[in-house]
Amino acid sequence: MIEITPDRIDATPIIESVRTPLAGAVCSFLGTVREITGETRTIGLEYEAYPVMAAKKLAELEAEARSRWPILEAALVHRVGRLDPGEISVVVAVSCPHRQEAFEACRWLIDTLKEVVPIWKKDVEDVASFVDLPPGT
Amino acid sequence: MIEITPDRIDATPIIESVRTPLAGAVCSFLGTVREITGETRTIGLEYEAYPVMAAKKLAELEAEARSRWPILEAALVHRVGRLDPGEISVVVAVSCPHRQEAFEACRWLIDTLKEVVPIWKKDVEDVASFVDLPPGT
Amino acid sequence: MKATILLFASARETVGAPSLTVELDENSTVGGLRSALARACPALIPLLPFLRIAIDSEYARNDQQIIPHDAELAVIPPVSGGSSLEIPAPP
Amino acid sequence: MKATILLFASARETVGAPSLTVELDENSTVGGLRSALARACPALIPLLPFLRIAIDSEYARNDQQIIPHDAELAVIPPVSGGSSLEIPAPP
Repeated sequence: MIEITPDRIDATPIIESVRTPLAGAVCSFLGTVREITGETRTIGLEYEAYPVMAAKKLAELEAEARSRWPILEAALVHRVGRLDPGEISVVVAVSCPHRQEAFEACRWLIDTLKEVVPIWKKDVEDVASFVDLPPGT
Repeated sequence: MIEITPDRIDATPIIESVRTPLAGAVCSFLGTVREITGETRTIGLEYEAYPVMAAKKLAELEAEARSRWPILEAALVHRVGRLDPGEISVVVAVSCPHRQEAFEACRWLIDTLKEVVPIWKKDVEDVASFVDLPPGT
Repeated sequence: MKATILLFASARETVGAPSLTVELDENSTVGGLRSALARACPALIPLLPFLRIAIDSEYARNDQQIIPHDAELAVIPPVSGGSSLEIPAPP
Repeated sequence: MKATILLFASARETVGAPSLTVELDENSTVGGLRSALARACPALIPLLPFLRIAIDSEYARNDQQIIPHDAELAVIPPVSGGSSLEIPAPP
């Protein structure tokens, strides 16, 4: 399953989609929007994709991972658009016969995804202080 | 969340339980009963635990992992009893600020769990050929 | 020939538009495209060392590669490896 | 003193019971417990090199450790690292 979607991601069906009785191991990674990073509070992130190329690169990543590890099923789903803190931006799920392979493949997929798939993120600016001025100011 | 349970495991609430807006990364591992291993078909696995010690070791593992990585939430759930092919025997889920930490902690937890937690598994023997003899034989 | 280059993220914000049309020589290389981008929008110049060029959804492998006719061209800023759109300081 | 040792997995199957009661000297060590297990059930002897002893849910650290009174003792066969209950062949 490869998908770039503006809709809220539910991890459950994605992880379920890679389960199979041939696998002994399912490794999954969820990237989520961190609300606090050091001293900074994030009010949201805006993800932008080059959709055609991003879908092509995700498919290439899956093919490359399948050539390196005995992957039974794989899923790569990335959200785009405006995300609130705590929401899921990306899910990678992989099933393999054994756990070492599943961890390595999942880790390689998310690491490589973050390097080569043309999807960018940006903090949503806090404009509340401008918008919420009391009437008359 | 630490649990040793005879009930069917649903991964969704376990993974959800480790999500927090303070985390940017959730890594999870599901161990499932493989139906086919090489030439062998498994009809089921029987998991046996030394429950008191297993619960104590799982709690120690969580504490040790928290001392090594900046874990926000962790869950370790292991099933016992008779499992059918495809069913989940174990779930480890970890949330951390960043993905490298989440992968390392999750991997260490499942690897160490498999070494030190007193839970054993055993193939269920295929006795159908004895039980299902036609009447009169 | 005229070529339209798609712009994303920091490159789009710097130019202030989702694409840029430039004049390219026949048999222009990726290097020629980079020069054309710099001429068309000098504000891109400091970003150029960090921008990759994609030809038909494939990263251009080097500056010698010739741009095919009718290819979809795009400027690819550093992707979101973990931090946001910031362009790293030159080494 | 009399001591009851919980048995699990391959140890339980070998003995044919979930526990075994043996006679131990006062101040017996883990090594003494292993000898007592061997005497009580000779079928355990080939497994002994692969069995760990737990005292109150903690792996006994070495053969010098003295068994406390009223401790919960257990025999821990190799746990399910990935294969099943098989005892590995001696090295």
